[in-house]
Amino acid sequence: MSNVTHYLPVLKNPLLLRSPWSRLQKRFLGRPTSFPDYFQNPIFRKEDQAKLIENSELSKLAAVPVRPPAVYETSSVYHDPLVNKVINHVMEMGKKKLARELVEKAFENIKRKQIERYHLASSPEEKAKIILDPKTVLHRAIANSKPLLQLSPIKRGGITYQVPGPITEKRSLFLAIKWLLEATNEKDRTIHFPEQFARELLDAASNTGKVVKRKQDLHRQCEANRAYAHYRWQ
Amino acid sequence: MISRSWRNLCRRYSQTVTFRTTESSPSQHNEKQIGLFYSVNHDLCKQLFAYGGLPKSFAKQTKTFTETAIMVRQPALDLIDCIKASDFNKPVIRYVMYGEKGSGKSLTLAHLLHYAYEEGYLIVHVPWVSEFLRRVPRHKEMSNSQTREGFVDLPLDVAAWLLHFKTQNQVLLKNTELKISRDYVWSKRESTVAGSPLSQLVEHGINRVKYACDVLDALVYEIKQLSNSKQCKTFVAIDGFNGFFCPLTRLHTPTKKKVKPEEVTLTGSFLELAKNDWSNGVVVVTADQLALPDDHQDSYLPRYLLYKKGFELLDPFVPIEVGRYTDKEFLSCASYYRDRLWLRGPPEIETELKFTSACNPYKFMEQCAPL
Amino acid sequence: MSIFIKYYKSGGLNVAFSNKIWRYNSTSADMAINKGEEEEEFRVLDILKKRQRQQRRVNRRADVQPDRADRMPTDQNWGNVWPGPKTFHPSSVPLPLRQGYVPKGQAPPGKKANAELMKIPNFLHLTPPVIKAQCEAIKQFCTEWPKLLNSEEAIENHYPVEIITSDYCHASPSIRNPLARIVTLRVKLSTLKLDQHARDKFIRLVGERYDPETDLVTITADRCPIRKQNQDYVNYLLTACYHESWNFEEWEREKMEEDMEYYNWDKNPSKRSLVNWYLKTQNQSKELSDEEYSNYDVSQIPNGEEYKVAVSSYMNDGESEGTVEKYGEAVRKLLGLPQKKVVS
Amino acid sequence: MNTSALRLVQLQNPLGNLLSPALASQIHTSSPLCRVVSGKYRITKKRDRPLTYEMANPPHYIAHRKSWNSWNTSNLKDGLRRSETAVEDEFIRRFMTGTWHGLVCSEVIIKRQFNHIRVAAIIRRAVSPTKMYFLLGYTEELLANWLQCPVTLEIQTVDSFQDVVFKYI
Repeated sequence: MSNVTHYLPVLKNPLLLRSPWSRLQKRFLGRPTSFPDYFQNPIFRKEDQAKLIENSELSKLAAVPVRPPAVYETSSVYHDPLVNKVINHVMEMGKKKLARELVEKAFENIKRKQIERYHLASSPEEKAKIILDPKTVLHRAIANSKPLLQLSPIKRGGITYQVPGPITEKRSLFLAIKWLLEATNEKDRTIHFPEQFARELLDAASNTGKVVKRKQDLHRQCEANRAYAHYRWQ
Repeated sequence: MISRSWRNLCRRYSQTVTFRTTESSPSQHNEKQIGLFYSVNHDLCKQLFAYGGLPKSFAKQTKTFTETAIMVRQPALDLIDCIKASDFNKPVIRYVMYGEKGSGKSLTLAHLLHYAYEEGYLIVHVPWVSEFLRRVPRHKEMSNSQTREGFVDLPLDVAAWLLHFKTQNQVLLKNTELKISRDYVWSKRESTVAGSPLSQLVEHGINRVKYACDVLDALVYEIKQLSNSKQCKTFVAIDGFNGFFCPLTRLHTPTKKKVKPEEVTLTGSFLELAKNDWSNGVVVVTADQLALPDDHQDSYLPRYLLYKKGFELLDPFVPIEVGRYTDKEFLSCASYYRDRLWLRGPPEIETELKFTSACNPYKFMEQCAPL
Repeated sequence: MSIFIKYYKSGGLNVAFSNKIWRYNSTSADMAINKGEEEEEFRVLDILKKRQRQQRRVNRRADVQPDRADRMPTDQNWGNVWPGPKTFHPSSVPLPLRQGYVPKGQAPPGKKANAELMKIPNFLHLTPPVIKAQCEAIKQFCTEWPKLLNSEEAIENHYPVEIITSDYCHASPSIRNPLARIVTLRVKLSTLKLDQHARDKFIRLVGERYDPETDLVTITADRCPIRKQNQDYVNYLLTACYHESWNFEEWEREKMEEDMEYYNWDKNPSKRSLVNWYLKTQNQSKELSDEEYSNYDVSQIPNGEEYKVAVSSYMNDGESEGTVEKYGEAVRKLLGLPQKKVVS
Repeated sequence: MNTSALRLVQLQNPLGNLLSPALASQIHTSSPLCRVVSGKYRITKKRDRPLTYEMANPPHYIAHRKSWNSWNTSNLKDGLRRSETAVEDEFIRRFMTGTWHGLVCSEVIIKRQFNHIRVAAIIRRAVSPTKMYFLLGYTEELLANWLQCPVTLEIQTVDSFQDVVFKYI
């Protein structure tokens, strides 16, 4: 029951409007849904709805047909689009419940570790430095492991060059999460996923660890291959 | 920065509600302290619950929270009132605690154990019956009983339990007034003479694991005798008592025959304690859905969980329901969690958690974990 | 046939040929030939031998009667015209009926030569005046409805046994539908006026035919070929069960506690433990036999009666939060403990 | 041809159910359904094919634009004597068309109530009334004898086939 209750329909806000929502929130559907194209995505966050009411755009959208929100799109207080994204990345074979449990376990581990560290810290300054919120840890970890450049293979004169180039925001987010999960899965069989994931997140949040090193390696190689950069347009 | 200001916010928020009481002696608790947390002394905790007694998830929390704090709740106070009002010359009164999964039966029992310790009871505490009967590690020590035909001994488990008994009652057992009334001959060389202290009997059980189960039988008999003769008063607490009445245990004899609970010697000994043919004592047991196989967990009410056998054994007993949190308790618990940094975020989160956890203490704790 | 006649008329040359064929032809053609021979007319040479289109003789019968429907008087007795069930016939029904699906704007086919009207079952023989007349005719065989049986309750009171049979819409060479032989008997158990033992035995005898929720006993029989036989059999079964349930057999004394259909506190270990407890509080210790236990007077134990009621309701009404609470209250009173405080 | 092929196969392999799947799938022992063409008529070039109302409405219009030709309780759920009724009806139809040779202008309608069989049809007045009366009695008598239940013939007469024609296609 405890797992289902997060997404109780009562929490879903019935006020469904068109969403000017961030990239994370958008639903990319691989196949056509049962709703026609002109159906808008729902606006389910109270903040957004309040903003709409403030800008008095509500009446404009009142007559527009809207899709129903998905189960994970709730107006719950602890809703976080990035966490949802990570859960979806962790998920295998559509076992979302399991994926969510794993990520939540990882959060719990982070929290326990940080609280322990907090109690060990002697001075108030040190205590203030410790991030206790696991979601903040996750946000920082992902921000720290996002690459700024990427290498793309381009064939010129029969030789494939690794050419550095800019990276889109979406791809860098994808790579960050992917690397975090890959780093987590390089573990002994005896260590459980949540434990290792917590460790990796904490490492990345403090700008150390495997993932950050991988990012820096990429940056370094981009720097080294700077000479090939013109192949991108020639 | 954000987290710091949040924390300050949380601090400020938590200060508005009192959630702690400085009264750390359970015998002094009264209605005013309902819903408040009191912390148990660390050493005492170690003495009482070193070998079990606190649920695992709660023990983990105590480590994270760096303290053992138990909420004063209505059922425990009710039980303490009843104990205070009861006549100790009459046969012992049996109390059965029941409630949904995760509603805090074991913690209420822990609270009562603390009370019993303070009041100087001799504590006979079984942390979790299914630990004996239903939890089967790879090498479970089992042997056929030497003294009783067709019965099964669990010598290691019983020895571990005797150690638990010894640590819980280490103060009382030093008292040499507690003497045994009968001669016990274990083998040609070993025997315990009448008049030797009770602690010697327990020691014997721990050192000579082979005789642990027989020692347990003897111990139960002696405790009854001592209580009847007013030498000590006894507090029997058995968690997951209905585990003794399930149709089958998970144990197998070497011939692959499934063992029934009544074929295990320690069952007989503990059931003997739950009878009301002795006086000057208190028996508190819990009926828990988790102690039974999955197919018999439809209701949390005592008659269903105890089966007919258990009901007839305990009848007349006093049923005591351990329910979900009331509003006040929930609020105080949430403030406590905020104080212990276990819960953070805007205050609306509590209304949501209250709804999603349905005020179930265990679920509330679980749902706070990833926040 | 007519072709050959035509040839002759136009040509008349090939008489021999014609004669040959006449043998197969009717006498009327023969007459025409004779006639032609008498009045010889001017013969036109028809080179192309253009065929003369001649109307084929329509075999219209002169004796077809005019439609009967047109000649019916308006004040006739319809019941006599159409006395029983019959397939629709347009000449008997003086109504401008039409039946059939046609594209928009057209009129549906009329009643004559309309197979659709013949297919559908009609109720022309059951017009209201006819029904009324028939009811009048049957009335002499009916008796009056008893005045006292004016309500469902009264009927149930005087005729508790209900016999249920079914008739079926049926068509086959045999007029008996095999399902129509099944007879069901229903009776409320409370109307049989059984005592406790007989009631218990009756329920055990009828087994699952008794529904405790509605208190109905339902006996169904289909083993005989005729309904009447089945009905007799059902009545026999009810009678036999009724009388058998009043008999007390010797082996019924062996009934165990587990066989009881309700919780009898006096015979249960609960009472024994209560009595034991009471004796112990009085510092008496004596062994009682089973008889003494069950006959022990509970009223001398303070609050014992209340405890008895609580336990019985706990067991008989099923376990619920309410019954557990009541039980708890009773036990606390019995043991002299303070009642549970209501949490504010 | 179907049956002979089947017999051939059965001779080779006395157990019918042991046919090889490829062979078994090619042998029909029942008549084909022909859902697309059965009960439907093609339009002629000259638009002169006469259709009665019954023929003008294809089978899927039964119970919508036209009703059934056999009325009995065997077709209902849990009806008795399904196959017998169907075979008897077919027999009655064939007997009627054969006995009233070239005279039956519509389908033969068979209605059964209890053990009573009503046979209705539209008949051309091409024979003398005397013959018709004879045929009527003859049909009723023989059918009643064979089917062992009262049979009533309820006929309507028309002048010619033209009277029952609904349209030309």
